[in-house]
Amino acid sequence: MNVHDPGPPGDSGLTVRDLAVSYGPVTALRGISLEVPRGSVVTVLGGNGAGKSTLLRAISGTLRFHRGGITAGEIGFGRARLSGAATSAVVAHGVVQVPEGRKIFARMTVEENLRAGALGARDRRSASESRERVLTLFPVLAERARQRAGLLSGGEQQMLAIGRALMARPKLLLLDEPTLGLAPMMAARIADTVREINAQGTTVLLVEQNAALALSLASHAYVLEVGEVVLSGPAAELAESDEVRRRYLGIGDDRDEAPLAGAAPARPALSRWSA
Amino acid sequence: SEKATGGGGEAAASGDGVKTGPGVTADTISIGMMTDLTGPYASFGKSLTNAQQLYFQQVNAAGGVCGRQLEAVVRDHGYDVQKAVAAYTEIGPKVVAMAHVVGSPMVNAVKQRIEADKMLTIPQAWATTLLGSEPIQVTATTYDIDMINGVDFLAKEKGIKSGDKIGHLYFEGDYGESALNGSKFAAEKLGLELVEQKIKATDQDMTAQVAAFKKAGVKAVLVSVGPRQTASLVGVSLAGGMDIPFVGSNSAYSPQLLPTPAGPALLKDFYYMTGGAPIGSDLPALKKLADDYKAKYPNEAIDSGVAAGYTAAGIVVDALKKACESKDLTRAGVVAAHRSQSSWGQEYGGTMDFTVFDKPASLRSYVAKPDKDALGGAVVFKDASESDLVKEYQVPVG
Amino acid sequence: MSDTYQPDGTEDVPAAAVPPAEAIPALEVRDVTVRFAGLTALDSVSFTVAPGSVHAVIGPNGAGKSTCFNVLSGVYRATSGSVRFGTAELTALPPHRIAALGMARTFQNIALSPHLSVRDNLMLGRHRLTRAGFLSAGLRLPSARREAARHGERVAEIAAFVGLTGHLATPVGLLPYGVQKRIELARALCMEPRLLMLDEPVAGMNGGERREMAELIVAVRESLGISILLVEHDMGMVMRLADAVTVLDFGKRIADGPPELVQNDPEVIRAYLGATSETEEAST
Amino acid sequence: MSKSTLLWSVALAAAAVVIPFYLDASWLQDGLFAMAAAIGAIGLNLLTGATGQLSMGHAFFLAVGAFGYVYFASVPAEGGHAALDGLGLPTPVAAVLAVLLAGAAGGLFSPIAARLKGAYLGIATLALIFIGHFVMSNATPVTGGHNGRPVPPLEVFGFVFADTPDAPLVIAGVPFGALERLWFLGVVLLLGAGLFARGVLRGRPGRAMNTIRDHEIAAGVMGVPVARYRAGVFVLSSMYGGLAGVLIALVFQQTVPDYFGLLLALSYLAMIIIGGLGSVAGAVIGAVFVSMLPRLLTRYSDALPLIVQPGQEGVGAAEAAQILYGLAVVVVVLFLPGGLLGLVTQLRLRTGRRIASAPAAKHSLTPTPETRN
Amino acid sequence: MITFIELLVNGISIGAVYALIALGFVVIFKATEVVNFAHASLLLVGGFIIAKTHESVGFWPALLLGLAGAAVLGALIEFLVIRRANVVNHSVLAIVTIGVDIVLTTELTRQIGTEVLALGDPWGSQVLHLGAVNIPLARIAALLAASAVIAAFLLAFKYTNWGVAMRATAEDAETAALMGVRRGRVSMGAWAVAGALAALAALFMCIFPTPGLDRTVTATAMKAFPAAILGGLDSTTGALAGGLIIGVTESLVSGYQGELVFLGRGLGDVAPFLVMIIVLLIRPAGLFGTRELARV
Ligand SMILES: Nc1ncnc2c1ncn2[C@@H]1O[C@H](COP(=O)(O)OP(=O)(O)OP(=O)(O)O)[C@@H](O)[C@H]1O
Ligand SMILES: Nc1ncnc2c1ncn2[C@@H]1O[C@H](COP(=O)(O)OP(=O)(O)OP(=O)(O)O)[C@@H](O)[C@H]1O
Ligand SMILES: [Mg+2]
Ligand SMILES: [Mg+2]
Repeated sequence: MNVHDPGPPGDSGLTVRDLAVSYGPVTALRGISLEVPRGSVVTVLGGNGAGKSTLLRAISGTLRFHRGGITAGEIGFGRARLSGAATSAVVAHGVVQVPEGRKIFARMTVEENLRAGALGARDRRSASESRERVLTLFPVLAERARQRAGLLSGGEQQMLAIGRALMARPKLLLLDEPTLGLAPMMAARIADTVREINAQGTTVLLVEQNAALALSLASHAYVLEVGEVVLSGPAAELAESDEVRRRYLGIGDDRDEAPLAGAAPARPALSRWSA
Repeated sequence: SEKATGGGGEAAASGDGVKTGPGVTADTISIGMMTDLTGPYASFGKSLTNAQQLYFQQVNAAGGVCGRQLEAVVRDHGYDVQKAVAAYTEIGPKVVAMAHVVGSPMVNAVKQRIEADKMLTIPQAWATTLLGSEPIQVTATTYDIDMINGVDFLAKEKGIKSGDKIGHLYFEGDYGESALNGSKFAAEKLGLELVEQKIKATDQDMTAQVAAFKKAGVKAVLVSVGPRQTASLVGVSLAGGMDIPFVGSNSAYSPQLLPTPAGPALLKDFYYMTGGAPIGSDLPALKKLADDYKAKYPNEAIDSGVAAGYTAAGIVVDALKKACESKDLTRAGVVAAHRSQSSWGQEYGGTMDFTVFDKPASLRSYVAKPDKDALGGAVVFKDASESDLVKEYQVPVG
Repeated sequence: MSDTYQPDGTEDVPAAAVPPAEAIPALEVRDVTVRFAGLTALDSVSFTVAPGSVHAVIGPNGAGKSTCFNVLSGVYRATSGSVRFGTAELTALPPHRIAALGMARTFQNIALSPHLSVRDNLMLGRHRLTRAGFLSAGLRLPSARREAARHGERVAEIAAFVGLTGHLATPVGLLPYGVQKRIELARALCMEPRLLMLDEPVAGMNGGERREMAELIVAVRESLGISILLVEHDMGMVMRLADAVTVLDFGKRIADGPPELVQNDPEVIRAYLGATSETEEAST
Repeated sequence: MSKSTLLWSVALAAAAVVIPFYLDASWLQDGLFAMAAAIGAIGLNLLTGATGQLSMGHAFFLAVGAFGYVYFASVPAEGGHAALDGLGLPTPVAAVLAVLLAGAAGGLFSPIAARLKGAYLGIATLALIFIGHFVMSNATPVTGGHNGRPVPPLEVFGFVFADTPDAPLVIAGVPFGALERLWFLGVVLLLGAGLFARGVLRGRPGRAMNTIRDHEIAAGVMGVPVARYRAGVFVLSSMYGGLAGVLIALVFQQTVPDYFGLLLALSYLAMIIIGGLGSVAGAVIGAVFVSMLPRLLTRYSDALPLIVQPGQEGVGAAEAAQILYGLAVVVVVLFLPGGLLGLVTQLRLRTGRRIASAPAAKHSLTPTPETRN
Repeated sequence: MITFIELLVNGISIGAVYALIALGFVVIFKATEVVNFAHASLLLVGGFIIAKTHESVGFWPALLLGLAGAAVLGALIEFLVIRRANVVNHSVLAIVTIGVDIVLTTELTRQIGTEVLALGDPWGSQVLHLGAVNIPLARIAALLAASAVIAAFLLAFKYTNWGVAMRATAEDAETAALMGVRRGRVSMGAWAVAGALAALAALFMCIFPTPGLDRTVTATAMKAFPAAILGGLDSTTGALAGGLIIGVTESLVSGYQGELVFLGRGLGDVAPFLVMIIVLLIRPAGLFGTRELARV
């Protein structure tokens, strides 16, 4: 498998070319190129700190909130240039992100959170329609409509975050770990949702720790490591690679067969504390 | 270091045989002013400073005092006690006297040091708490004297009689409380009932106070607050149909109020008591001052600070001149010279006795009345006089 | 995959690693109900955590798992019911008194002090075991210094155990999420707990990282023999680690028992696991 | 690191000792005000910076300390309007009692402090200023009313911290008056207060306080009795305020209720923010900056262009000082997120060895942690 | 009884002015979570512009100019200062506004100098006599204006997305940006609106029964703090309720000062704060404020 080389920038989807990002002195991404063709689901895998969220921030233009910035490269979506654009402009182009860690507006009610999601919608008329859709997808949000969002359970907050993004009817949906903290059934529901909205024409860029789920959804996958793309290719192919199986799926390693306990000889045993 | 060699703290005799101390060199005499140029009394402070600088300039033009030129050292304290203390520490060692200090809290904060330094100081405040200190000279009357004379004026000319109620609106603090002392005394003597209302400098709207006075059914109101509050009080009273006379302390009025909507109400039945003649009076000295002031500061308004500052500068300079005669320009010498004068200031419309310092220098108050066309916005309504009541009054000291 | 957490014969039998039972009391949750305005988050829930066991609480999102933890740690007050840890009744106690009994927990959403170094965050875990007050700390009395040194050593030991040695001086806020999750665990361990409550310890981790965390939890139980109460959506991990599982749904207990039984309970499959194929896919 | 710290401390100590021999009284007085402010600011930083409880009423506790000392130390006297009460205690005892009294006042308020948060707590503490002012102006026998009352000089084992014209103290040719003597007292108090606060912050209580600020619930769950700690810190911080008040009273030689107003309270907040939240050094730097800047500007106004002499049209020195002070506050907060202390640390890092962990210092005060909530 | 009614009415009408100021605090707090200490200087600017222009252009155009001028100043403060302050801690921002206030107030008071400026309002010192109760016309105007403005805000917050955008930005600027909210616009808008509110409040503060605009006006802004807090810093209704409570308390306490003398003189000034503390003890987020709730 070779490093994916995106073709000439088309006006069909998201193109990232030679992107470099740094947070002050810390360089988080170097020379990243990737492409999300219109109508596809593409996933980005990578360990903690690989730069996945940074990539999404660069696309959405929220790096400045973290004292970071793009130092080189271009991001384009269709005919629009996203690099350098303000976040609101990016949203206006139909690129909407579900940020990492939910980031729901804790002090506002569930209902108001959904309203906030519709603020960037290009089409106000469809707001109630979107609302219907979101509430069918996550009925619990309808039950809790008047509750302060910060009081929702972890998983409920995650649903709210996704629902809120859907309110804007995005062309390109950026999902940063959408299944974090979700129960298996709910994770599966999210997967179905992604498939469904993708089928309805929304392009999806998915960052996920649950590599199995991500690879099952995506047509194409990129693997990031320490700020660089180390692997890319069709999702099915990557799912078969040893490297991915071992590192991101947690399987396929001989260590897996060894009993869990005592399997880490490097770990010193912890003595009991006696006061 | 300069400090180790003792920067001119001790008294010494200079070439001309005059004993000198801090603030006096062979050719200059430095005089301090601790004023308010940025705080609530900024306009007053500015007039004071201007007038005193004018006076010094005139003296210098005439050859100075004791062969020395006068030099003003001005510090703004913005009506902040800490800044005043700091300012005193800074300029205190460099001057021979303080031609004016705005604010009785400020004077009080450095009172002990003024006494230790024997620094002749003219406060621009007339609270009785400032009496009783040898180097501190309160000019003319104190607020309580004014109020007693004011009540007397009400009784004599405005038909207030025994059994009536009169109100007194006053600021918390020295000013208001000194004045209240006087009104209480006078009310008791005349068998009046006093209705007190205490407010703060930050209060702006006197509607509630007027309601309270109205409820009590007062026949007149004494006013020892700031000009804004006076305007509100008088305006609201009149608008509410409470058409009664008002008598204020000298700090309660400012000509700046006349163009405001409260102007007509002030012109109607408001008077204020003052120990020093208002600058709009006919005294030649004050007329000349007004002309000189206008010539030097053409853009500045003329208010009560001009006459007050000029007079105070005169007191200091005369003390210096007297001290020079006895060849002792040390601070103690200046204070002693000052305290030797028993009748000062006829040309400014009142005589002050400086030989005692536990009593006001004068017991006579003018009754002034706002006037749109007069210089300084007020004319003399009734010449300075000392009421019989005042004679029985024992001024509280310190 | 019932007993895979057992070391296979190379070690002592686990029973020997478990301390004398009287030191670690059982945790008994009896008929605990928690109501918020218009919502019953826990509805008469009961279960018992046997001394020295790993007990998992699972259930769909919003089932009341974290609420249950919050009641156990004193953050929420139960509307009714009782929680006993040994002889102590917990429902009326404030959090710090519960902590003093040796109950430690981690948080679903990381709750560390981002400005403080890892070491200071861990030292906070020693709060209940140390005594220095304003006076002795301010005056740097010898007793305070001795105490700090002694507990500092133990913190270093725990940090080494959890694999944080290199990070001790770094402010927590600058470390990646996975490391922060481990700091949470280490901080709880620093309380020398008798019962350790872990709320979704591997959320947001990838396969490799999950396995490491699982190993860590097993090692804790091996080394210290304490009871562990675990909330987790990763069923693979729950099945491997837990001795017993309680399943909540809409605040009600719908199943309770050994993992293999619970896993096949139709009610649990309906409410939580869904079709087996999907479970497999989502949580391998 | 420790070597440079040592050098710094020696240099500072030397400076502290020689200063009274060279600078004149007004500089010493400014310096003493700055020291008192620093003590108060350290206390406020414990509360607001380290524990996250916003207080806009710190000046109230200064007032309690100042008036407490005067009341405890004065002998009853007949004044003009009203008799002044006093206990006539030995002055060191009075000083200690005054500090304790301020602590007790803080203890009385701490039930409110424990219930409120953020801006609400801030404005509630603001009420202390107004209520305090009301009480001080009305309790004339204790406070002397509006004019305040004179402060008896401190006397420790027969050594008086006052001007003694009858028995002047001259050291190395320099007459040692009240300010010179108080200078050394101030240095000792500030040093003690600073070291104590540093011990608290770096020790067990400091960690608990920081965690209460960052995550109150977590703190409780980790075994910290949150309410008790909050109250404790409030009391401690009030005692710092009280100590600062005593020192200010001794320097003033007269305490006046008006001084302990809103402006003073807000300037303490400005000090800790300008200096750097949460640390002792930050509080000290901020206190020196805020209390010295206006004085310096007024004093050297002649040297500044665009400023006119008193009594002329235009921007006067005091106004310019005010404006520059306001601008300084804005600029520091905008451009130095870590406060002046952050700047100092950065400069130290830049001039010293370029350590790889440089960003740590940058982030130390305003981190944007990747917390997932 | 007459006195009581008169005091009550007076309190309500002063309360309306406080409510307008408090509403300014609320708007800014909602949009940026900043307690705005620079509000006093906005008041001063608004009043100053009206005072300086009414003679040449007439009162109503002058009022418009004042509203616009204060709005522009508010927007400028947001643009030049608040937006650029990259801080997490909102009390730090409050300090920045103190700095801004010092700069502006110093310069403005210098401009105003020693004068007391009239605002040229059409109500003058007219008084409405309702039986034995007298109410200045200006105060009735204040009450009407405050009610209208506050009602408008209630509706705006409820039925437009403005309020949602504002609160979202205040809570988490980054995420709000991800919703397509133009952060600059929202908070700048809020500051501009607050400026206009301040100018309106300044008008009613500086006309009859008070003599006019001068440098001491800023002190009155302080009294709106307890009003805003007592009502709840993020509540429009709260601003109205808080303003009225403070106004009535102050009026009654000063009016009955004679009867309350045993409590000490000058109670009128502290009473608002006492009331505020009592309310906060019972409701730590004010009467209508959103309670801070946290869960783990
Ligand atoms: N605000 C910041 N300041 C400095 N460095 C940062 C900042 N945010 C992220 N980084 C660094 O950038 C790198 C990439 O971080 P990023 O958050 O993009 O990783 P990630 O792949 O999303 O990880 P995770 O799986 O934990 O979410 C990391 O080394 C991280 O430490
Ligand atoms: N303080 C509170 N006020 C109101 N409702 C609450 C509060 N805390 C929790 N809830 C509600 O109680 C229910 C249970 O929440 P809990 O956090 O216990 O769920 P959970 O089982 O941990 O879910 P998840 O797996 O998603 O974390 C949720 O519906 C939540 O909205
Ligand atoms: Mg990430
Ligand atoms: Mg949970």
